[in-house]
Amino acid sequence: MAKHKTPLLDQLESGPWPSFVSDIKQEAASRAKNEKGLDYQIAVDCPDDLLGVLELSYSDGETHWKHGGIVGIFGYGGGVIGRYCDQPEMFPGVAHFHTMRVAQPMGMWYNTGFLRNLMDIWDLRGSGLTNMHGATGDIILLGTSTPQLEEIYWEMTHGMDVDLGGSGSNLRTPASCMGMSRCEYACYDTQELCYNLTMEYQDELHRPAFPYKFKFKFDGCPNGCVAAIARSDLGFLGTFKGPIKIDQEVVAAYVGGEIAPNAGAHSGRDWGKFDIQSEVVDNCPSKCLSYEDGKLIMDHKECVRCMHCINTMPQALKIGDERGVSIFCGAKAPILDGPQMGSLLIPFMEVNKDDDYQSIKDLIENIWDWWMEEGKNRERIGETMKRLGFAALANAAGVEADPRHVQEPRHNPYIFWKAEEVEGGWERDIADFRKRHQR
Amino acid sequence: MAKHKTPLLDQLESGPWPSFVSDIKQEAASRAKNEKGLDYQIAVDCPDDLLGVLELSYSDGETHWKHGGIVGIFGYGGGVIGRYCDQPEMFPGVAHFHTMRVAQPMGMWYNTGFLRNLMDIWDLRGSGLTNMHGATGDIILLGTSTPQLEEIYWEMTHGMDVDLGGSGSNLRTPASCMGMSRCEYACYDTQELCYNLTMEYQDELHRPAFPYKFKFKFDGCPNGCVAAIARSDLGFLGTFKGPIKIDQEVVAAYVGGEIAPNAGAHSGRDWGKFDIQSEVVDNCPSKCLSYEDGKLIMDHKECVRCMHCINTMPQALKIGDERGVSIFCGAKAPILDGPQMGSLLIPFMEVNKDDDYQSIKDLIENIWDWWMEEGKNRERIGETMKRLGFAALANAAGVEADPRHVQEPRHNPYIFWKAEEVEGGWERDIADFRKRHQR
Amino acid sequence: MAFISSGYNPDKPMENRISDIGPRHFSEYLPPVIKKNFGKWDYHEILEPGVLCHTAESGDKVYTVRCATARLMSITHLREICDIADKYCGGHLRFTTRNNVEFIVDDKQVALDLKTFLNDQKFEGGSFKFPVGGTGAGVTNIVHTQGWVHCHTPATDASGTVKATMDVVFDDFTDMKLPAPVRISMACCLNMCGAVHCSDIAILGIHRKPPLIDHEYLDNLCEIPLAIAACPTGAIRPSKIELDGETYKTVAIKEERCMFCGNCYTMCPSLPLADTEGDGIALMVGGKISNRITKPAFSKVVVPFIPNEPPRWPTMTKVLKKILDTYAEDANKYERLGDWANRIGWERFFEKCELEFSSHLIDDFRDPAYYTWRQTTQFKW
Amino acid sequence: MAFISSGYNPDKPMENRISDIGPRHFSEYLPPVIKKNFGKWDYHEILEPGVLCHTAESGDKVYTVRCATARLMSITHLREICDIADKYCGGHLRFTTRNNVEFIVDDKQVALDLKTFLNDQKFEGGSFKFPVGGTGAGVTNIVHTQGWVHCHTPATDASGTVKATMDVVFDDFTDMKLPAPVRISMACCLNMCGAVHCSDIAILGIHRKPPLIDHEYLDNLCEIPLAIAACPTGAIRPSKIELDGETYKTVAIKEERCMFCGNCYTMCPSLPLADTEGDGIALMVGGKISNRITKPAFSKVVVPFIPNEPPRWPTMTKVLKKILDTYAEDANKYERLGDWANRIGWERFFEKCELEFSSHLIDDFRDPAYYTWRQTTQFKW
Ligand code: SRM
Ligand code: SRM
Ligand code: SRM
Ligand code: SRM
Ligand code: SF4
Ligand code: SF4
Ligand code: SF4
Ligand code: SF4
Ligand code: SF4
Ligand code: SF4
Ligand code: SF4
Ligand code: SF4
Repeated sequence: MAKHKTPLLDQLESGPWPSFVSDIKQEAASRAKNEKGLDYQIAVDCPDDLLGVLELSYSDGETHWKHGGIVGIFGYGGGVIGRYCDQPEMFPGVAHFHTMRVAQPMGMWYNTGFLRNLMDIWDLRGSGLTNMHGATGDIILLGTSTPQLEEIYWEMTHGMDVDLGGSGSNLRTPASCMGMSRCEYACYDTQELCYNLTMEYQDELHRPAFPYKFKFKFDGCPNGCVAAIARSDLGFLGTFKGPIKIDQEVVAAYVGGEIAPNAGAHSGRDWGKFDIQSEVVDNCPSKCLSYEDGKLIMDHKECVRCMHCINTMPQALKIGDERGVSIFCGAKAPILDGPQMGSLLIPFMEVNKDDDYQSIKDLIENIWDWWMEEGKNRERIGETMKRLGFAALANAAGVEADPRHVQEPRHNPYIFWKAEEVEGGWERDIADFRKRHQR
Repeated sequence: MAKHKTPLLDQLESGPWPSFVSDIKQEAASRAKNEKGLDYQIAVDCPDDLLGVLELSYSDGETHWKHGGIVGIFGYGGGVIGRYCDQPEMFPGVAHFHTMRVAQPMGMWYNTGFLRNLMDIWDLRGSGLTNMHGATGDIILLGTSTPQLEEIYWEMTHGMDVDLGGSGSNLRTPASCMGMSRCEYACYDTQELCYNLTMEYQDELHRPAFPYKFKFKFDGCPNGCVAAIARSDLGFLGTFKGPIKIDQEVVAAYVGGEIAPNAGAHSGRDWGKFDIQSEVVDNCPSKCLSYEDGKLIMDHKECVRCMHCINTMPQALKIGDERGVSIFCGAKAPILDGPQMGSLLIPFMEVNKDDDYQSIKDLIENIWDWWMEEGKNRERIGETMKRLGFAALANAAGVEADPRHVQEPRHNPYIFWKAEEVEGGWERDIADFRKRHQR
Repeated sequence: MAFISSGYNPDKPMENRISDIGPRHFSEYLPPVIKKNFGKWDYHEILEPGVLCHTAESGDKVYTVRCATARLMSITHLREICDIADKYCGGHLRFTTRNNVEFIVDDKQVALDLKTFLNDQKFEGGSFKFPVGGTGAGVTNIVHTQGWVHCHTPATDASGTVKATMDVVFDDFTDMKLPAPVRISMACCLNMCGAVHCSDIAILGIHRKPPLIDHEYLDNLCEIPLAIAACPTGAIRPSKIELDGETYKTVAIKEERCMFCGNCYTMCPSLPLADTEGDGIALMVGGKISNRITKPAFSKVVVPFIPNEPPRWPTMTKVLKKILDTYAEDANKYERLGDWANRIGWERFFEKCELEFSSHLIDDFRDPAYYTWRQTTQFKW
Repeated sequence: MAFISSGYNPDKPMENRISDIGPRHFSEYLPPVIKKNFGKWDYHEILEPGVLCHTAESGDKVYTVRCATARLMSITHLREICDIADKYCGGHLRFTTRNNVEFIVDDKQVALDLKTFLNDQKFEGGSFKFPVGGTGAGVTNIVHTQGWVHCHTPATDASGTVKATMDVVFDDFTDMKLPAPVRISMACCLNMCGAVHCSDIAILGIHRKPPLIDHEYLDNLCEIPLAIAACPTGAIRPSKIELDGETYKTVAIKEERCMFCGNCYTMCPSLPLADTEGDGIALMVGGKISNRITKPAFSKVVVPFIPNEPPRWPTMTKVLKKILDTYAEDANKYERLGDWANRIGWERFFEKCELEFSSHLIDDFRDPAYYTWRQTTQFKW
């Protein structure tokens, strides 16, 4: 028997989509049963109480979680989100109900051993509820009490060789697309770069030293499967320079209908026969394609590498050979100044594992130094950029101005010249001026 | 013999383009000769001194005009720009050298009688130099002395039945394209509307009562020959609703090469045979055209009336029959906030001479009332709009929100709801809240 | 309950402490065929909804079966996933960036059998446990946030709105009949942890009442200057108040300047915004992230407010479904939702989707607002 | 000189005063054929450069010969124009919105003869008086401003830069061989009286040194609060200064915050900016006004500074000509300069026009700057 009546939530058990209500209920039941005979370290019935407090919100339309207090583990300034219920008497099982963010393996590849170990810890010491995964990429362990934080951390680090992720004014848990592990479009090894930088910057990840949070994300190509351009203060998107490689015979197979376009992504509907002219050539944003005499002709130099033709005919077209990353700075959600996407800072940089990605690290550190110097409290780097200008960032990053930095040049002539750029400097004498110009 | 040596300016006498230096010299010579035996009311040699002071600027790279003082004619707060030379001893002829702005007839049509009368006044009482026309549209009489201002005004009003134009924080001299007088694209009578409003608002034009300047411009169609969308606080651009009228036979004549496309505007170069597909159909911004079986098909409803197809085949295509204006608000040059074009406030309004354009006048007065209430000193209405939001203007103008007001809806969810829009209003009690939510 | 120690000694927190070890290296978890062909993939095919086949340059093929999760999942559920991975996939699995699970096998028939098996698993309440789909030109899982389940600032629930939405668009998850992928995201307040600012369709919780001020406690619980600095519109100023003869340092809010962003509440628990009637949902559409054909784009607010209607938010799902269906019917192949709206014009978008346009949808936040107004005679009747 | 009274009595300014009569009604000045066919025009043709033929629905035809002026013109010159209008056009003429003169006749041969006649008239110095052209896909007259001829804030001359430019692009005035019209505008300071903010090519005078401060006179000549309020960057604050033992109220300027807009000088003559070395020209390109094919667009700064080189500004005209020629060669028919640059990408524009890109061209003024940066992987090498 359920601890709380949840008539509203119960309505979310029907319908095809996996029901989180059914799942929480199954966890509540499993804990109540306790087949393994565990000595649960937090309230056995916390899933029931979670349903209870949620049902209350469903009926009064307001959240019942309080502002997080400062809880955490020793020596770290992040990785735990403190959370308290504002009706602890009604729902004692979730009176204290903190979240732990656990560092996910890049690309979110797992074996069942790892997961089962983690589940065992969380069974004993937490709510038995998780998010797989949080929006930043962490494994989210949803709800435990303050005393369990250190215990869980200890067991994770000692037993599982895994650490907490980020929160607070820290580097946040970096995330990457699956990249080379299963994707033909990957222009660099997103997972390895993500891992390497995560390890390099463990200190920044765990100990708040920044004006505000800072996120890295790694997309292997312009398709953007981990949304780096929208969701990371520094976004790494794979790109390439050489010409797209075209196998004309396979193009012909697409045109002939032997291979489904876009790997079959549109097969749920009859879109008619594949028409390379309207589907590929006409859609090319740089208009650098033509299809003549059964050949796909590409003016490679004009291609902006949008991926469309490749996505549409993946068996015929392959990314170019000279590969690297474009680096974008400043993406963030709207608060305070309105939404921002990352702005292109580095059109192309090699991703060089052999020197331990030194040039990328130099860049990152230059950027951080600047932001830590110039950024205000709770100011994302995107906001610092807006406030001080793109050129200030580029300059700090050691990057020369490039037309690729802009979609178009400035519309206003409000240029902040510096004294040293102006012949004769700024020192002038009004008396001298008045000799030439009477009042 | 020239009064001042002007070796630099002399170099501007060569080359094909009409030389203003040669012209000023010819005026200087004509005044020196004084064939008509005039008793010049300002320095005879002021054109020489103008060349002299200009030569000085050409050699030292700085202007020699001082900040304008407040000069003008009795009862008017505009129409005269005071101007003094900062080297009056060197150039006494232009020591005082004020500009008068004279109201041009709409469309800048003249007969020689009018011009000759004006020239006679200006010969006697001014520098003999003009601008035909100023960037706002006035006839500019360039340079006279303070005592002559009232005399010139008297002679203009009494002898020529013409008034001064605007300057200062006034309505500025409205201007229109030639419109119906010689253009087949005119969707309304720009000149008549411009004239009517100019007359209606003479008081606003001559007596400063606004926060800053305010400009009207009237384009007969979206081609924008008087630049209303870029250069007027309230811009009236002709538009139409009905379908574009197509004469398929004449289309065929264009396709057949019998008529030069775009009225022959490209005839200086061999662009090859007219290709209706690539030149018209493919260029249509709304992609609502196709050319099939020798017929130009238009999905009228989707047309955005960009004028391209009409401009290209003016003998075959004619503007639709239900005609009126779109009204744009807020254009201005960059100072202070950066450049602005007019933003669409009224997608369509009839231009009705029969009721003396009453609906247009109501709109204008609503807008002015709002701006005079809300605008700060020296704040153009475009800046007031930016500061208070487009909806505030639309509301004051009595205009309902319309998707045509935006290029796209807002990117940020920062909506300023009002208390009365929110169920239960804003009055709430913290004690009440705390009953449901403990601290 | 008896406290079970992990070995951690609270008196000597540094003793034997392990820290800064980061995540596990992903290579430990790659299935052998993935490891072998790492970085050497040649092309992929979507065999049927939810089933991908990747072919390596070596000729090896690997089959992926993708299925949904509710993201909020119990360890019981996760263990069941592990059981499946052990049975079918040699103990390997992965999660996608949109909270789906991927089971990887190297035989096509096994993949298809697995799909059937997954689609057969149901929760007691009747919903699918592991519905297969989420590939190609369809709707995939919703990136979302905590909502009433675990956060202090939400204006709506996350898990519930997601469940309600996915139930309604379920056939677009299991089939690939849209013109292009449609990415739905959900965030329960303007902090936008779901990063809904670049989504085809975004469900966003919004407040509409200015913060309550808990004067008596404010100065104890908050740094007043931080709360003031937090307000993007400068609506907050320091103030004092008398209550029962005592003077409290507090803040005052110019309510007509408030746009309910909640940033002050983030800094100060004595400024709560939540309100049954005030809170609800805004819908945004037309954002995207990929650089394919067109550039990444922001989502735009097209419905400023829909009341919270738990547990199923019927008005919201109805509007959302109407938008999705209209897009599906009207857009060109490969055309993302926002590109479609841009092509037909937003005036047409509102007309076709039968949405009301109101002044709330016209940007009025700072200078960039101007760039969303219309500075051309080009528009449609 | 003896003062000649108009009749005005300075002691009784209101006596017999006429005011608020506005302009003359245009209909007084329309040539008869124009009046007859007013609002009933059917179509037009450009017979040759500078010669238009408009056909009315009635079948009437009217021929227009368009010729340039320097805009700054003497009454001697204007009287000559009147003589021509009397001789050829029954005393009618008009000016265009870009300072050309149009002579209207109703016979084609007369129009062609008139063109020949106009092209034959020269100033003593050798330049054309009335060169015919300015129609169709070419360069027409330059909208411009006062410059050193008559204004207090210019950073360059207007008439001189215009003359120098038009001499260099003269064949594009007399011929129609460009892909589309190219509108060049000129303004001598950031007030932009030439409204150069929406021109295919804009010549703009700019200052680069912060205002001098004439401390001793400032408080007498200016309203200090107005000067302070005028500064868009908030660089100015009130201040005091001791000079020879006397204290003056004045202002102080944070020079590194100044972007040389001159708005403070507009409010206060004691803050002059002009400087031989500091002043010069910025070139902007890619704006447009018409709604044809694409929307109206702002001009963009592509050359941040070129020194003043009177009398002929050779560097400026060389750069401008290079841009124009590159456009002419590379653009599609009907494609305006900015549309061409947008299509090929601004990175290509700089490359093809052999212009240097520098950080000065990256917008850094307020929030909208962000929208000009690049938020996509789409760019060209
Ligand atoms: C598994 C995953 C990456 C990961 O590391 O987890 C992934 C996998 C693939 N993506 Fe993706 N994408 C994944 C999230 C994304 C995202 C991120 C997001 O939605 O938050 C995007 C950006 C979405 C956007 O633009 O708003 C994304 C935009 C694309 C695109 C561009 C689609 C477009 O039309 O704009 C492609 C190209 C394509 O579909 O042909 C693509 C192509 C692919 C390919 C074909 C790559 C490959 O060769 O294997 C993969 C299978 C596609 C499929 O499902 O049909 N992937 N892909 C993610 C699956 C999420 C899910 O469970 O549904
Ligand atoms: C006479 C004048 C109007 C007036 O009231 O004075 C005028 C007259 C005509 N314009 Fe214009 N335009 C005139 C200034 C403009 C302006 C304003 C400006 O440049 O400041 C514009 C906007 C320019 C811009 O977009 O930046 C303008 C943009 C157009 C267009 C659109 C061209 C385009 O490709 O975008 C057309 C359509 C066309 O050319 O076919 C047009 C078409 C015309 C037509 C064909 C209208 C007609 O049917 O008679 C006239 C002859 C065109 C020609 O010269 O080839 N007119 N026209 C102006 C002549 C100025 C001059 O002396 O050169
Ligand atoms: C857990 C998570 C949502 C989820 O359900 O997945 C989350 C949850 C919270 N976010 Fe977030 N954010 C999460 C990803 C994001 C993202 C998405 C991303 O990283 O890709 C964003 C938008 C992108 C960005 O960074 O701008 C995001 C933008 C915010 C903001 C706004 C920051 C801004 O600069 O605009 C806040 C407010 C703050 O920092 O005070 C915030 C604050 C919060 C807090 C800590 C609010 C609070 O003070 O209690 C939430 C805690 C909820 C809880 O009870 O656990 N969260 N937050 C995500 C982290 C999981 C993980 O580590 O994997
Ligand atoms: C004469 C004229 C330039 C020309 O050579 O044609 C002109 C000349 C001056 N303008 Fe202008 N403006 C002239 C058209 C414009 C235009 C173009 C237009 O109207 O289409 C603009 C840009 C459009 C706009 O209104 O934004 C323009 C934007 C300015 C500004 C900036 C206003 C702003 O809000 O950004 C100023 C500064 C000011 O008002 O203090 C200004 C100020 C001035 C002053 C009065 C500067 C001053 O205080 O002395 C100039 C007097 C020059 C002189 O010595 O006579 N002038 N001014 C134009 C008026 C002639 C006429 O009446 O026909
Ligand atoms: S971002 Fe590119 S490389 Fe990474 S998974 Fe997506 S398509 Fe593959
Ligand atoms: S990648 Fe994009 S831009 Fe390049 S050729 Fe293909 S479709 Fe065109
Ligand atoms: S704006 Fe239109 S109506 Fe007016 S002259 Fe130009 S083309 Fe003709
Ligand atoms: S006017 Fe413009 S939008 Fe309309 S059909 Fe013609 S080209 Fe297309
Ligand atoms: S979006 Fe807002 S309410 Fe939702 S989890 Fe993030 S901070 Fe909490
Ligand atoms: S909710 Fe936002 S706008 Fe309102 S007072 Fe708080 S910080 Fe300011
Ligand atoms: S642009 Fe500046 S300098 Fe030139 S006339 Fe206008 S106000 Fe004077
Ligand atoms: S020139 Fe402009 S930016 Fe510089 S101090 Fe004056 S007003 Fe301010």
